[in-house]
Amino acid sequence: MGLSKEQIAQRIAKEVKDGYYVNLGIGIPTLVANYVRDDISVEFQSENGVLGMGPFPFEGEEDADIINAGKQTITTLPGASFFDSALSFGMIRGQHVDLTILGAMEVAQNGDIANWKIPGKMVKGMGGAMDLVSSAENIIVAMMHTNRAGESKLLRECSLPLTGVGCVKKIVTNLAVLEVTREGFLLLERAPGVSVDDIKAVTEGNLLVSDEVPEMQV
Amino acid sequence: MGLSKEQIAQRIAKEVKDGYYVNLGIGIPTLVANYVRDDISVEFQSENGVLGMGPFPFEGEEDADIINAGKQTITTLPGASFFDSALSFGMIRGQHVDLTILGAMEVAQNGDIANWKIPGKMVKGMGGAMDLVSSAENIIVAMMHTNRAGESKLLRECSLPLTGVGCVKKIVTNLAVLEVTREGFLLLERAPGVSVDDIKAVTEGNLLVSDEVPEMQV
Amino acid sequence: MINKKVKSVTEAVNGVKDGMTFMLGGFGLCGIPENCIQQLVKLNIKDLTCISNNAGVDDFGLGLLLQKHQIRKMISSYVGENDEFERQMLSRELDVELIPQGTLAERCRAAQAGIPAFYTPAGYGTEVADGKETREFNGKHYVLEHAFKADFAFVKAWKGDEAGNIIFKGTARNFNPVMCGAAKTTVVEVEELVPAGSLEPNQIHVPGIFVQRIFEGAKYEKRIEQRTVRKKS
Amino acid sequence: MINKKVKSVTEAVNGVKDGMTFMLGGFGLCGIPENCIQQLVKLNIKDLTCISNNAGVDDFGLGLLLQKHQIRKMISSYVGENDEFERQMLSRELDVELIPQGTLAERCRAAQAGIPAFYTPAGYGTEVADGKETREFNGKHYVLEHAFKADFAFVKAWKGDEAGNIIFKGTARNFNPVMCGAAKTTVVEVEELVPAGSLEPNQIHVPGIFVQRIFEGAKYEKRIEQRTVRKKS
Repeated sequence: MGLSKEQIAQRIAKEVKDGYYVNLGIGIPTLVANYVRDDISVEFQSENGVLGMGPFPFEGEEDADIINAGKQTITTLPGASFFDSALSFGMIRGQHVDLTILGAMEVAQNGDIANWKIPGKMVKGMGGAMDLVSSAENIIVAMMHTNRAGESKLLRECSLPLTGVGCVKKIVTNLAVLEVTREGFLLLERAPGVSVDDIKAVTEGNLLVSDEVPEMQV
Repeated sequence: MGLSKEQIAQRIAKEVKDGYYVNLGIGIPTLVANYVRDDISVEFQSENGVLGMGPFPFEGEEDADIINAGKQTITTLPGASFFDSALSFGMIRGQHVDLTILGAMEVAQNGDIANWKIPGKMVKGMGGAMDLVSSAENIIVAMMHTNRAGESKLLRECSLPLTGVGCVKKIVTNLAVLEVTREGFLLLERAPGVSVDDIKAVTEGNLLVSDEVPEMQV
Repeated sequence: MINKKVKSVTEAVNGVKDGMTFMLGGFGLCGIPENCIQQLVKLNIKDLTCISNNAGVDDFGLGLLLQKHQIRKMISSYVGENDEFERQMLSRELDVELIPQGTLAERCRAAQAGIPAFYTPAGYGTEVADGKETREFNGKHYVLEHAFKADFAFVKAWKGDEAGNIIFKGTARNFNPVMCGAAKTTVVEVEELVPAGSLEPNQIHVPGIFVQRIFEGAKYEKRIEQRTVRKKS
Repeated sequence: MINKKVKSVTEAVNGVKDGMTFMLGGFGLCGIPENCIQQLVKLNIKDLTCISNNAGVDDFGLGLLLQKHQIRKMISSYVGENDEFERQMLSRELDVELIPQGTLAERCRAAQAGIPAFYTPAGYGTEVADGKETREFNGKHYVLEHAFKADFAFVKAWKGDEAGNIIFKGTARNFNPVMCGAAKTTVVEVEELVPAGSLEPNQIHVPGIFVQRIFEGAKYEKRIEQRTVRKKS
């Protein structure tokens, strides 16, 4: 039901504005780059030390020394630059990156996010996620509305260890676009063919619904 | 009486060892570069952002963009590098510079130094001196033994506002070479023709004198 | 590529107001934003707080702003070589805060990098530490220092591209890189502005993300304070 | 010029001992000190603490040290892509401290720059901040983090000169520059070692003062972890 991962990325791409520097997390967020309007100027930052990332290289042109934070071979566009990890996180911590898009296991209605650790399971680490969520003024979470067990990932309180507190501003799931407000998740848009009741049914956290909730344009 | 400024510099030059990175303050310390043995490898750092300074440029070859911390036009040697002020003071604070040579108005027998401010007079500022003296493990002060009024500059306690506390290791004046020890100024060498009594007479701080104090070789 | 190019110095300093705090790059007269300073003089804005390692000389650099009494407070490490500065300071027309040079650089860098505060040994046991928190780490004493806050940073670079990427030459680099992104708006003037893609991505000293406006400055004087030379023998 | 060149990797890692703490540059397998790692494997020193953003893969990078159980503790931000690592971690043979990537970088930089401690927002309100001092600045919460201490830093650069000056290529730069001078001894391996004076002084990424030993490494494999390409259309 609802959007595909590509469609989630497509919807999030609309949040990317002219002049934005954007950090994309691994997974759905990486796909966002494919859908950004080409009449606006945007630069993608990867925390391992590159600004101005372009598309993947053509076969045979990949360079082991030029990768993104997902360790994928990449290319750069005119105006790109390389830098060290301290400067890279200076960009992030210093709020020079305008928008951070990342995945999550859970988001709480106060904006808390959990996306790095499941107790009892192998923990791979937080990478740059804690720096990103504690610093960015504009954070969008891209995720499925429910986990594999069908349980809501939009909660009153996160049950998993936190990545950051009160930081998420917006969430785009396969079912809905939601804003984190003081009173809870404000439902902004429904995925095509998805009803408000469908969304209510899988949203554990407080859901604020206005009289009319428009359908997403994707 | 005693050494000229050039001779003080010459004596200090003997403290510069093979493989040292050295920061030279303005005044007598600047002259030290002229007297370092040419069979050892030494690099001079200037805190405004250059490592590997060479001699002054030939007439007509000076470059407004290449100066030292005294704002003098300089040249660089093979292996030189330029960097920003944060990295430069990272070198200093991180104790990567092996030796700091600077002037002083007063030195106390516990190693305190005052060299930046005379209350009531125009204060020009400490520049990089406070960073240098609080960080360097090896600090040599180059100065005249007395001030213009003939008063000792080697004191029990500094009377002027401090630049740093307990940091000076060695002092070379026109009259003597002294080491700062727990008990006071240990007289290591006398300037040619200067007696121990001459030095005692103008040293207000506690002076430790062994049976035989050799004459400086300059 | 996000284009940061502005057409003129007028556009570059747009938004400056009385009472603002500015950062200005340069060490002595080396690497100072000559064009921006001249424009600030022209605009005659007042009550400025200037964070700059030095204060120029009587007739150049920040000295030009001092002459017109535009500066209310200087935050610097060394302010010699300027008679008018001395006069205003002694007559208390001008407020002066002297801080260690490394602390000045690191407080800029902290502002750039989102570090609100850090510990440094500089100034411990001196009047610079008066009223500040001190703390011992591994048997050594340190002073807590905070990131600067500023409205504009005026920076001078050698070359830059339209994406705001910049490169410095020699010791004209000094405080300029650490001031980029350390203020709400960073304005960079360069001797040569080139199209994006002209600079080698590995050699960029400051990426354009830290820069809001960039322009090619005119008529650089690049005055030398202490011309020191030796004779060819 | 102070010459930092050593003849071989053997000489370069001279002094490494059981129980030491090492910093190792690289992000994933990009920009890792391949030659030094192989030498550490060969020397079979044990009980190592390794500060490195990642832990290699099973048969390359730090994975080689893990295979031989040489590492007692890893301090990293992300340790996926390594089955042996997972096995040792779950069986508690290996101690793992996970810290935010930006904090890892800044703790290296702090060690390099003589900053004993600094405040960062990363990890506030999470288990990363457990037992650490937290503090509010301007209404935002921060965690106090300390400079690392390490015995050796192993760094991989692209080009270097005999004075120890180094230059990096692409994203192989990553943690390498901030680890230089952050340990008691910094060892740099480069793909190409040139005489002092061959590198442009304005383009040096890390000045030789932060480097104790430099050598030209052999047979770089530079393995790609995620070869991602598109077809020419």
